[in-house]
Amino acid sequence: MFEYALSFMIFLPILGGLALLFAPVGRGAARGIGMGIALVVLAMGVELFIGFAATGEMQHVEHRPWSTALGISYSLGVDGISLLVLMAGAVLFPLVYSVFTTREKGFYANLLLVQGAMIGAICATDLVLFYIFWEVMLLPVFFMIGIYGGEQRLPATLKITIYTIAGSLLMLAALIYVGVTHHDQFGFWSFAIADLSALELRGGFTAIAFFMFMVAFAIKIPLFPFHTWLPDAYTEAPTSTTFVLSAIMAKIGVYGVIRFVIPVFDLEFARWAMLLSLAGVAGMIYCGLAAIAQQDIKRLLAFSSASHMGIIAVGVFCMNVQALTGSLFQIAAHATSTGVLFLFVGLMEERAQTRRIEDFGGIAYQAPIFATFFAIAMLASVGLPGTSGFIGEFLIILGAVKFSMPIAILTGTTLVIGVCYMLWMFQRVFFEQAGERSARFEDLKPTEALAFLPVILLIIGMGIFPQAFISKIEPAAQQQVAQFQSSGQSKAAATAQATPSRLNHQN
Amino acid sequence: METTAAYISLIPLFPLAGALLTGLLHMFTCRSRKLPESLYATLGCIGPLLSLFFALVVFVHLKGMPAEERFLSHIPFTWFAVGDLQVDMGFLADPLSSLMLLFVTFIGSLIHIYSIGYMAGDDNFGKFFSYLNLFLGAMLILVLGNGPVVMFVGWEGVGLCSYLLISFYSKDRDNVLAGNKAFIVNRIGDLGFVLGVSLLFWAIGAGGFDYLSLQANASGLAPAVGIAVCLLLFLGACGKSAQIPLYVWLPDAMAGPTPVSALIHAATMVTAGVYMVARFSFLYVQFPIAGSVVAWVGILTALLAAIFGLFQRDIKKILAYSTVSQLGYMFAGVGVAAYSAGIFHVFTHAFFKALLFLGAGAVIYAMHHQQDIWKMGGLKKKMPKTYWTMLVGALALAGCPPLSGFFSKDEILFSALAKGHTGIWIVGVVVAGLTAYYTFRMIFVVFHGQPRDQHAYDQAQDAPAVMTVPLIILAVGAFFVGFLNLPGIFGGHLQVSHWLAPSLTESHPHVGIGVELLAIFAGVAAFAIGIYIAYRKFNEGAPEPEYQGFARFGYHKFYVDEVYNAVFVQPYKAFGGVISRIFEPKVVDLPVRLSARLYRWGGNAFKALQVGYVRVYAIYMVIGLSLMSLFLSQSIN
Amino acid sequence: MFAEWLFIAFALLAVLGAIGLILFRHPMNGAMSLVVTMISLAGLYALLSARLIFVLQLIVYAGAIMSLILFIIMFLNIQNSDLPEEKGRNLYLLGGIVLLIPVASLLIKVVKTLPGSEATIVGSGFGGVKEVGLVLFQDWLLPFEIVSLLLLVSLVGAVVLAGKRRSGK
Amino acid sequence: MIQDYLILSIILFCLGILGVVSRRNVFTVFMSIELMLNAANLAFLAFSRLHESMDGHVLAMMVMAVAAAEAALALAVVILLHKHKSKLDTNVFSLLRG
Amino acid sequence: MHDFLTLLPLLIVVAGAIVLMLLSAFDKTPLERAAFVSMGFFAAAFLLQLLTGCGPETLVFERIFNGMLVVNNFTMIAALIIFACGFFTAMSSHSYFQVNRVGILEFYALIMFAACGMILLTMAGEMITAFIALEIMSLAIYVLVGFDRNRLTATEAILKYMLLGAFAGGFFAMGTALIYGAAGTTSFAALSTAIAGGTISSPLLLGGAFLIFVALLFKIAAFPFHAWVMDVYEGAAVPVTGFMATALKAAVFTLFANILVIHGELHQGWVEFLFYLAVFTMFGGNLIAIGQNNLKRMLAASGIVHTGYLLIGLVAISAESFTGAVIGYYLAAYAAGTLGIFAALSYLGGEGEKRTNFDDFRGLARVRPYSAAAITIFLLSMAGIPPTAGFMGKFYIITSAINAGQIALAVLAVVSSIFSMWYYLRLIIAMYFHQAEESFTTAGSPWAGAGTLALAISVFAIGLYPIII
Repeated sequence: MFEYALSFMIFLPILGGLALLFAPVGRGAARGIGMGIALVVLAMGVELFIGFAATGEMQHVEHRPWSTALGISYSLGVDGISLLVLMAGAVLFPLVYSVFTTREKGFYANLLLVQGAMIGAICATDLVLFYIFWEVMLLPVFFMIGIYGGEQRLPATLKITIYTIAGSLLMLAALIYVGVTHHDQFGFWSFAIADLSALELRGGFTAIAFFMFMVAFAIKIPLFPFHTWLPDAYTEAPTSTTFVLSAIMAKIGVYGVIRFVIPVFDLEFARWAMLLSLAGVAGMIYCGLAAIAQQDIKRLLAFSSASHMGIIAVGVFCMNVQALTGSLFQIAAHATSTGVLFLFVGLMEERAQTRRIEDFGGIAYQAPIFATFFAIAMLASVGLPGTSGFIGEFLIILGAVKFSMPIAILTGTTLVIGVCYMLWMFQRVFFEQAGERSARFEDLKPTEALAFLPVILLIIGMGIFPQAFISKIEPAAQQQVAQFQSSGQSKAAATAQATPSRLNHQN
Repeated sequence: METTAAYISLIPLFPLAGALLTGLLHMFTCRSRKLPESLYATLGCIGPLLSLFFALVVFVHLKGMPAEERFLSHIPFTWFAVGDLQVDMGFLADPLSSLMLLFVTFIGSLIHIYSIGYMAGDDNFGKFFSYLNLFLGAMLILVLGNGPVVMFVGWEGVGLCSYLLISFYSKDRDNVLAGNKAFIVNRIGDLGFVLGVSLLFWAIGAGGFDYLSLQANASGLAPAVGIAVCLLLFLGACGKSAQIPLYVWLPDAMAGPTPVSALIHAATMVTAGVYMVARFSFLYVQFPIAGSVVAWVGILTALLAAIFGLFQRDIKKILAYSTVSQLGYMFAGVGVAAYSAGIFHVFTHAFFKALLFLGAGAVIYAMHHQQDIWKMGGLKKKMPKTYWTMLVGALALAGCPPLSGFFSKDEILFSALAKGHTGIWIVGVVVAGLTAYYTFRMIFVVFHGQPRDQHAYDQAQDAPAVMTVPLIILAVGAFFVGFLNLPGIFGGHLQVSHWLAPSLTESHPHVGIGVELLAIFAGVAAFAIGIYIAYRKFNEGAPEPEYQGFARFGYHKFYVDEVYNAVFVQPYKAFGGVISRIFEPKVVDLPVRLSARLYRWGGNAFKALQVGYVRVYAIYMVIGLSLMSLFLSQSIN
Repeated sequence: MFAEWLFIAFALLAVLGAIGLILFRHPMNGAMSLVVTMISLAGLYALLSARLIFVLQLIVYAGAIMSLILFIIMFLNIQNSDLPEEKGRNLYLLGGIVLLIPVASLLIKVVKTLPGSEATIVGSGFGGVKEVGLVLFQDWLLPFEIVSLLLLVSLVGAVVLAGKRRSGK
Repeated sequence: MIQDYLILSIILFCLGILGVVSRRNVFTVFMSIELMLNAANLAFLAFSRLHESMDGHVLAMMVMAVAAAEAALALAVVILLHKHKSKLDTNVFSLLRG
Repeated sequence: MHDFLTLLPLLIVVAGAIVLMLLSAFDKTPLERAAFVSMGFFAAAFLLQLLTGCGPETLVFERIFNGMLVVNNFTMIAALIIFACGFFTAMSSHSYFQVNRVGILEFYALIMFAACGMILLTMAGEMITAFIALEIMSLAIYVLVGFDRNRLTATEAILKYMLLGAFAGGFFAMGTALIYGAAGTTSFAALSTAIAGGTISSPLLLGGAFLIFVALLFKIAAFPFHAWVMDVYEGAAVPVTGFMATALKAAVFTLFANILVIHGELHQGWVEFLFYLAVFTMFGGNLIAIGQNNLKRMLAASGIVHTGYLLIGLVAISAESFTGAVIGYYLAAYAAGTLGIFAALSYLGGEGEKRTNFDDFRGLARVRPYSAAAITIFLLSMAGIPPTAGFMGKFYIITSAINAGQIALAVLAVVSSIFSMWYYLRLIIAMYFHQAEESFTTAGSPWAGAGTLALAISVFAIGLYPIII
């Protein structure tokens, strides 16, 4: 792995996308280019993963000072916490290009842009840099939904954009506050997460800043009750965009909490963990219940995705090694299962020209291969042992038990709730008598089957040999938790004799 | 030694490989052309037979070892390890699991063979065998797993397969609904299981999370936590083994093909709960309260199911309720810490219940998928093999000495009595009578008397050999396996119990011969009374009775399904609808929409202020000016 | 003593003229009353012993600017019909006064804080052409320079806006 | 003594403002602005009398120059307006609004 | 000598103005050439300004101008911005006047005059100089607003702007008078020493500063002195609008800052005042902008919002260690974005500015993808989305605010920029998410397009290389 690998992975797609935007090429060529770039990134991702040393340190670090006056720097790095998220962002993209062949040039360009931006957000270790990528990755989504979306796309677009940008701008204020506080305490400007984690935030505004961060991430994840943009956006967006949103972008929200909020706001985080985990659980149950009432498969999956994100968030808020590792693992697992499910729905829409559940039926007989793949992905998403979904959920529930029994019990109900709507949907769509729309439902073509096969195998492989992944992320999780607990105690002690000067210094 | 240990992890692999093979074959070919059934049959049956063979090897090997260190464990790889949590994908063969292993593989193989005949001509022949193999593999993982988490893999796997097989005829909505019900109810139990396991880990799991280490650390368990763990685990068992309040799925599960009912919903899967409790005997003995909860739930389930069984008209439903009832017995057994008795009943029950189901299957097969006993009758002459084998099974089930059912049931009731659970014993005896009654009601109505449907009767005949041979084998088993655990009073010395002893922590009470005799006598008496009544009522082709009063209530299964539906299912769906249609837009999203509307409103207001008259603009300026002057004039002394 | 009387007289005239400017309907009358104000202001400047400005006030303001205005008014020969009929004028006046009370009070409050020193006798040269000229060309060179720029701009502007534009554009 | 001058200038200033806000006749409004500038001049002179420095005089001259320049331009604008609509009512010109 | 060099850019612009004026006197030169001439002068001034470089030391022209001109880093930044604005305005008006033939030669002369006034304003070290410079600038811009005599809206715009501007000028004069009364002097340096020495009547100073600020707040269209800005922007020709939206604001804000930093005491006295002013300006501007359908009016209103942000910058400056970097950077970023949009409008607007509403630009992206992309970039920059200059500017403003302990103000700024997303996105949505209803064919020279491109690039350049800070 060469030195500027991460920058390369970030800017190859971005530059490729820009080039596509301006180059006069046909859609076929555009798709080819996108595919090629995605494959290159995939290869690099895999190589990075294989070469990744199972320690807690940052790897492939790059550091360039950028705005010296404010200590903003262009610094990248990967550690166990970001590894799997990065994998999700790097590995899954070729699917999109191989499955959806009938898009315009601009669409592929936007896909490339969003991939680069997301990888950037994942790899950034400087808060401002992260923020920049974080904002940038919304724009392609905005255009993809708005230009290529469904009938009701305009309100959906406006909603997701305003909603998300509102959150991120609040975060902007908060992160500047953090940086300024760092300048006050240590006398030099820096937004590097390593420096900021040494902060001792106090005073009235700290809690507000904490919640500004949390709201930004909660909207992206989305956490209850900030999820209301999600159903419309996921439903109206073109399937590949939905895939990007649910499989990767939402995960970056969780990742942001782990990477930035916990180290900086450890005291506040510890103080509010219970409330936050309640929000996560509430979202899980709420969206799970809402899913059962959906008539539209995509919408149902949207709610189920939100529901699972609630679980992942709970794993973070429990803040012990098992739960955290579980969440990190589940991030990848959920990316594979739910992402693939969305792609499958896209295929069904292309074939049957409908998304309404009652229009389908009996597909299992028309398309056994498709049905099998779908079933595997679905079982993974309901967390069946032997699939990728189980490990994460089990670890999260295990950790939740340590954190608080009521939370754990509520978290556990996902085992039941998830199964309910999924089986209900599976029955209507794949079993029973074939509807007239699905009467001659075409099975996966060999190319499609080959495109999906790796992911299906990945789902099973992650379920049977999870240690290959966990061994890489676990040290970082250990370290994170250890830091959190130690610094939490020390700062708690320090708060005990907080000097009044600092208190009134805050405002 | 080492090689034998390695065999253990091979055993589940054979069926799984078979499942994969047949599944892929079917998946890729079913659209284009139909492969010969013989191919699927061979592929499907090799796996179980191989595992049966290796199971025997392992068993023999264990037998050759001294009783204390009779366990073989093999750990292919570490499954996942996070912090203190270390979960190996490891397999353990000790007396308990080896016994389960034996009869699971044995009966599994038989039923595979039987299915060749039963499923002949079905479009999804290959799919069926793939599922059946998958199930067997999962069941073996469940049995062989060396720790709770690995067990959970099999635990959920068998649940999945039971879902797939119950909704096998998935063109018919009701079958699929039955499958969903089974899966969901099982999931409720699994929730308990997972929570229990997690709790167990935080309590004593840090020093290794397999049975042996847990057993070693079990003493360090606080009572509250321990009881919670036991009850949560038992919730899981309730789901899997159809105990109150989660038994409702099992009768519906009869929607699946009959071999499935025989294998999964009678012989093996449903007994997993009992096996699990026995596995955790080292916990349950520590906390007798939890044990007695288990026992009482079990015996009450037995009673309830027996009552329901009295009034069923569907031959498979009758058997299903009897299964639930027998499971209740088993839990009563393990509940009163008579683990070997419970397991032994599992063992015998596997034989005679499988036998009964397969026989019923033969009958249904002969009657062209007619399952209503009130449409049958007098089949004794038409299908003697089926009749005699089923008679053996029925006798065993009813607990007729000296058949297998008698000994195992007697062992349980005796232990209950001996360990002072008199109430449980009394209920048990009553249930024994009921069992005898409804079992022979079925036998008499189906096989004796006059045919009620002449047309079907004329075409009825014994099934082909591929189906009858397994029946006969099972019948022999059902007759004789009881002697494996012959109590001392009959001159035996409880081989099975002694065999199981190393892996169970239980104490055998030493009570007077009188108690033992009393137990035996009561059992026999109950059996006799039950059969006598059944004989009087149904022997000579009684007409279908009209159920009134309590009978009607029982005929409708106390309306439990209806109640569950009204209390859980409907509210759940309604709630979902309310949330997504009303709550989401009107409440959660309200602030967002409201703020947007306010913003627009304010915009229009300010738009209206731009009147376009320059003088008005000047006035705005002056207003601002004067307000600011007010603001400033405070700051001047 | 005499100075006080003069001041009061001029002040009254100035205020009356200003009020007239605001109240007269026809701009012509308003302009005339503004001239009155200007002239009385010139008198006040004289009282403040600002000779040069006194002259300039008379020549530039009362002379040039006001006559220019009057000229334009006549040039457009405005009939009463062209004048806006300002119905709610008194209302606006009232409102304006109300609005202006705080402003005026603030400013008056401000100047009240000055030491109420009596006007001292200043040197004879004070405010003379020569003296002011010296100050102007020594200290205030730059403003003087750029004022020329300002006048240039206004010239060009006047041409652009009102001048006769060549055809073809 | 000086304060009286200043208060007078403030009164004139406010009267000028009053004229601007209360009249619609372009000429009147414009002359009210001139009045405001005059008030400023008076203040300049009064202060320079107070400080006994002649800077105030210069400043007043500058203000006069500015006033002259503005006057020229303003009158040009007035002519322009009169060309478009032969009215001097500021309220007539309210196409741009909302 | 160096003094002369530092003044040279100003002199160049003056010379250019006079040359153009003379050119327009004899009516020989075609309009296009005049445009190039003024572009040339502006470019020369800009480059020279860059070459003379921004030394940190402040340069006071004691000897020649009695300290009434002050040149320092900040004024040089402002000068650079103003020159650039003039350059690009001339560039885009080149195309603009080819499409709608109302151009006159004096136009360019007046632009340069206005630029002179602005430069003087930034450098002014004394009140009355500032007043005169302000008037030079204002008069020139009045004329630029109304130079198209045949359009009634233009005339109306000049009427409104001129009456209110003169009105504000009256306040400035009175304020100067009071300040003169307070200290006996009007030069900033002397005032600073006077405040430091305490030999000053603070109430008079306060009153004077108040009236002067009122005038300045009017010029930068701060709430509640903002009402004129929408009408004037709409009435004026597009290039003029762009010019007054950017250069004027830059100049006046520079003066504002210079006055505020005369002494820390002075600044402290006005912090609270400016706080409320900033808040009202931001939200008032947002509320006005949301209701607009006309693009120019919307941009005017959003300009009000940006005034609010700049006021935050004024709140946050510290008189002791003042570099003006933050305000300068924000002004540059804002100027790039706004000028860009107006440049694009000046060639997309079409004959007689027939396309000025949001709906007129429906489907632009389908027909003219590059123009749409450029406009999108500018809008995003104004909205403060990274990695554009607007984001960095907002970042620095908020940082300075929080650094000055004004956390509440920072949060409010963020909230207001959330509001402002709405109307920026509205145009993007119109351009991208609808089908094209017309072909957006534009006549005229490509210069405006070139300017747009250059500005689009500079938006990113400024954003990615925050050299000024």
